[in-house]
Amino acid sequence: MEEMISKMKKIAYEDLSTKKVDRVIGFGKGDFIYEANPIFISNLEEVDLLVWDLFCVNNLSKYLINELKNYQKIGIFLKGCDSLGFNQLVKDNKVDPDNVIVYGVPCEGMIDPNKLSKKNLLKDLRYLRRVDEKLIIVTKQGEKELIAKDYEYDKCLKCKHPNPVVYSELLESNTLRNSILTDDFEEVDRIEDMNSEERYEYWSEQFSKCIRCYACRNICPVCSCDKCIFDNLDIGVSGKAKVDSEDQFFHIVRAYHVAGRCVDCGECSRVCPESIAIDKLNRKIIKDITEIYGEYDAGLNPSKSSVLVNYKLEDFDPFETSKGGK
Amino acid sequence: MLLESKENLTIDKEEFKPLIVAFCCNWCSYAGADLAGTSRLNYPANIRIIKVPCSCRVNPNFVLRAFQNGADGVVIAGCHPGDCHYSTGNYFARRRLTLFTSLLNYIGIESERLKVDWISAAEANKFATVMNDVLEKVHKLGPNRKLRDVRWKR
Amino acid sequence: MKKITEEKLPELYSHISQNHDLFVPIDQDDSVNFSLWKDGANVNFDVLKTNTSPKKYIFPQCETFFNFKSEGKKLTIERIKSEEKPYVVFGVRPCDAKSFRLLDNVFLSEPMDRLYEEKRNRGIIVSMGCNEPEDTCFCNSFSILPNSIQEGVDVFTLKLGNKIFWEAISENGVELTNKLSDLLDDVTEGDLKEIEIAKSQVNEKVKELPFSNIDPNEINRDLNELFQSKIWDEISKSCIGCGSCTFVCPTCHCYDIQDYDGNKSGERYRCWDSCMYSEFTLMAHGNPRTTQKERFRQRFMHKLVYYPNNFDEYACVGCGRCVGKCPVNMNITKVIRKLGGENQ
Amino acid sequence: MSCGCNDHIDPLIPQIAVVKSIRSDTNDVSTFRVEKPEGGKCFDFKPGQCAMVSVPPIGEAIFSITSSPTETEFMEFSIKRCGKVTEFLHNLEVDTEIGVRGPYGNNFPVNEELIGKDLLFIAGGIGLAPLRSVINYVMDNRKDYGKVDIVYGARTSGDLVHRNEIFANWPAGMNTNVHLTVDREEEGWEGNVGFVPNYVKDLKFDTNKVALVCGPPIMIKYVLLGLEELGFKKDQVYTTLELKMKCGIGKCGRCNIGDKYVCKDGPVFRCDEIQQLPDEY
Repeated sequence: MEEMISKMKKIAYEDLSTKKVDRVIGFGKGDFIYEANPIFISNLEEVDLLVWDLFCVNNLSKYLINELKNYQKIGIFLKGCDSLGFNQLVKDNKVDPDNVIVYGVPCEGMIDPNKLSKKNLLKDLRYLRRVDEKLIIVTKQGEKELIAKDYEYDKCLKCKHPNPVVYSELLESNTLRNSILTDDFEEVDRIEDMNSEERYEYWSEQFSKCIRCYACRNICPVCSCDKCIFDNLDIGVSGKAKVDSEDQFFHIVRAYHVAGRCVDCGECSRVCPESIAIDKLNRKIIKDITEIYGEYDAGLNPSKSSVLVNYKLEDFDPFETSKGGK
Repeated sequence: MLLESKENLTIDKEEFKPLIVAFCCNWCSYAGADLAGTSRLNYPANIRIIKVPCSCRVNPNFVLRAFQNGADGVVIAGCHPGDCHYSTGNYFARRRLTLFTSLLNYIGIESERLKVDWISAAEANKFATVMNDVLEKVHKLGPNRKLRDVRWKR
Repeated sequence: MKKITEEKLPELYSHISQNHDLFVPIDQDDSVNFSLWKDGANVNFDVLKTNTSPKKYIFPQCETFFNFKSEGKKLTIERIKSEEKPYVVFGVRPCDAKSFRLLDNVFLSEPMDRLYEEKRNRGIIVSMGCNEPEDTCFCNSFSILPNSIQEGVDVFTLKLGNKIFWEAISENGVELTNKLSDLLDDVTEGDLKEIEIAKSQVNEKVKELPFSNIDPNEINRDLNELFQSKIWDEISKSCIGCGSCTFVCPTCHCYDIQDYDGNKSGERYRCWDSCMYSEFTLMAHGNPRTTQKERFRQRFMHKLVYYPNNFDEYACVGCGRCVGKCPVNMNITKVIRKLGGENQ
Repeated sequence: MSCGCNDHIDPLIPQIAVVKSIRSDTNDVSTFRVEKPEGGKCFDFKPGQCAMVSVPPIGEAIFSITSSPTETEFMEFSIKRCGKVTEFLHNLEVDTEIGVRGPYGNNFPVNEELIGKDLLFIAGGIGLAPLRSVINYVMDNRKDYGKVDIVYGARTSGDLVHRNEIFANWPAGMNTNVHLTVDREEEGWEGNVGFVPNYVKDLKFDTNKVALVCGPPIMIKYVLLGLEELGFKKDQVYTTLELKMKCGIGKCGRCNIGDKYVCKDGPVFRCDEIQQLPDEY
């Protein structure tokens, strides 16, 4: 970690002072040990604020859209999952990759403070370090060794790309974590196994928790429309009423709108204040695409068009019925 | 809370007249409906046809809004793949609707309620068959309560 | 003062819910939220911060206030009859109880908001003191002690071990207490001592909290100077413009009024709105707050300057919900510090 | 009243009113005359106050009442077509029922500071709407006030509203001058050509009077500068502002400029008050 931080500071300092970039987006330390925030650096003095630890969970790539309006060249620290989002932004023409220098940071999985909190480990947390599969924490009560996997974000447990898929410079060459090669979509299967009443019941309950804060939309690197239909009162789809049908409408439309573009970074579920299983919607679509149209690769290759803006003549046709006579 | 209150559910099955919204492509299915009409084929009267320029014009919002505002079933009908007036529209629609029908099914909407089919301008019989078939299935399922906006008065 | 043991609480709940809707913090799907109590509900008083604040009972996220029908040129408006059944919110922490008072300032000042008033008068607030403040708590910065009896609460309770102490404060509180007298026991000398100790202990704990040095009174409240301050550019950068902070906040009171066209008739409802949203101030001719910086500034200026100018109190109670919920960890504590509101 | 309740204590519930006539002033401005269904004015108000007009299911919008309080039988709104609600209003038929609630906000101090003073009204485009209420009030109580000057401009002569009054009624009033201007030369226009702020400066008013200004934000800004140049002090100038409003009673939280709510503490502000407020309108 310390080594990584000094590498980060070094590269940011170098590139800012040589004017290779005029802005660096990275992580800074928050008020708590378990908190890291996005920071925006233009001055060399601020480079020292950069940190890298087990809580740098935010995907910074979406900030590029706004920051590039004010800065020419931006250096940005991206993890594996973030780099997928970056590629998707490039593919959606929201970010010009020529104006961005990506510092790739391999990631070994981020720790979820809520999971620590559930085990009462958050309070008085003084120090925390990861050694391979172990998590060593020091609290008032003393040192403790935990299994890191038990405290990682759910999204990290399913991580397929711990290493950045695109970068200008890679800050650490060796892979720190084994990626999961086959996705079993176990949580999607579990819902598919229910009957339609149960499924509807399950989702209605999930959706009815929604407070319509739009955090899932705003954090999402592929929800990048200039004006979202839910912010556009004129076209009459943005019902603000807290009724089930409007909640359902929002979530179905949101999920479908990112279909084929969702990079499965899991940020939507992480930021949801009501812990709605948003990613289970996205992952259903990903599962379908994988099964029907082949391997899902959103965010892997910015030059390849996504599933829904493409077609093949021989695509699977679930609708074809026998032709009626004339 | 989640579903419409019980009283609304106990509509007599006999009385139940399903409302089907059909999005029909201007270049084929809509003409097919026309032909079905002029050929005096029987297809149910409680189908509301909405003409769209192409099956790929059907935004998922349309389908959701139809269900919210009283539809018991939705049909999307377009040209046979390969026959699109705009060459490729229905190829895109095919992919989109494949995922969308599957997504709605995942949310818990019975797959019989959302029917996608390809009906050419000459296939008046098919048009009538599909509509009758959807109506029958929806009738069997009963009134749709899912996704329905409780504030909407049908 | 009375007391009841934890084991007897379900009996108390069912007793209260005979005549009232009873709302308590209920643990469901791993998150604790105020919800309607039903037999067998998993009541949780250990988590201090419910996901959203209990303000939803006096100021619901969405409420329809009239139905309308227009036929030809005729328009009829039918006001929605209010519910009659009184309700009890059990377990309102002192910070949240204070927030009710802050909302009162807005809604009950002339011209009075009748929708709010009606709900406010129908409810009985049973407050509960805190013994173990969390790291994200900073109620003390707004002079709210974790076990203080806030103005406007009807009953104050304190949970120590498996005992819940029960003290009626208002007339309504006394009435409720009398109805429950079979279930409540008298307190002993020892109990009172225990409460005293607990209170002084928690007051010490509060001083040790990470945010204990935050003091909004240190902010120089010159409106225009703060408004033009350069720091807004800097601290609003990371804000993604969602409404999480606003919607979990117990003191945010902005709302929108919209019509729903329900075919044969329609309804007008009001619903929570957030000043963080881009279309919040959008008019046909333009928008006075075009960037997130302006919207971000509005939210915090409102809490720390505008509201205090109008009502002599800060529009924040230090509950810390926004601290936990912000997707990018930008919250009011950081803003207060940046504005100079910190004790050394 | 026909809304099903006997009193209108709930400030968010509109009362039913009838659009009695719609007069088209220009191609995008119409004046709507509104009465109670059984006849008579919906409520009393003071010059400069606003009312919320509801057209379910489209929504609500706030408009300044353009008729004078001295008018006992009806209220009038001059409304420019620019958004959803206004579009709907413009397409209404006469005798349609709408909802009205109010009055909201403060008013021009016609019975306080303005009494006995010379008055200078400066309006641009649809900005005449709120001032017309004051002007007509002054006309109806003519002896209480001194000399009246009205400067009014619009983009073209076709965009001038309330033509009857600006061309006939007001110029005929005692000790009253109406100065009209249009932005660009046009055939058949014999009055002044030029922007309102410049015209105000050209007219070289003496400063022994109170100015009341309303118009598009950019015009207000330059008029205030122009008045300052002529020697007006900030406390001699009043203007009326508008922002997005939903509740009209200072609670919904969107029309604030600093700690002031336009719907409650405004819409009429004296210029020295505005100067205290942050620049966010």
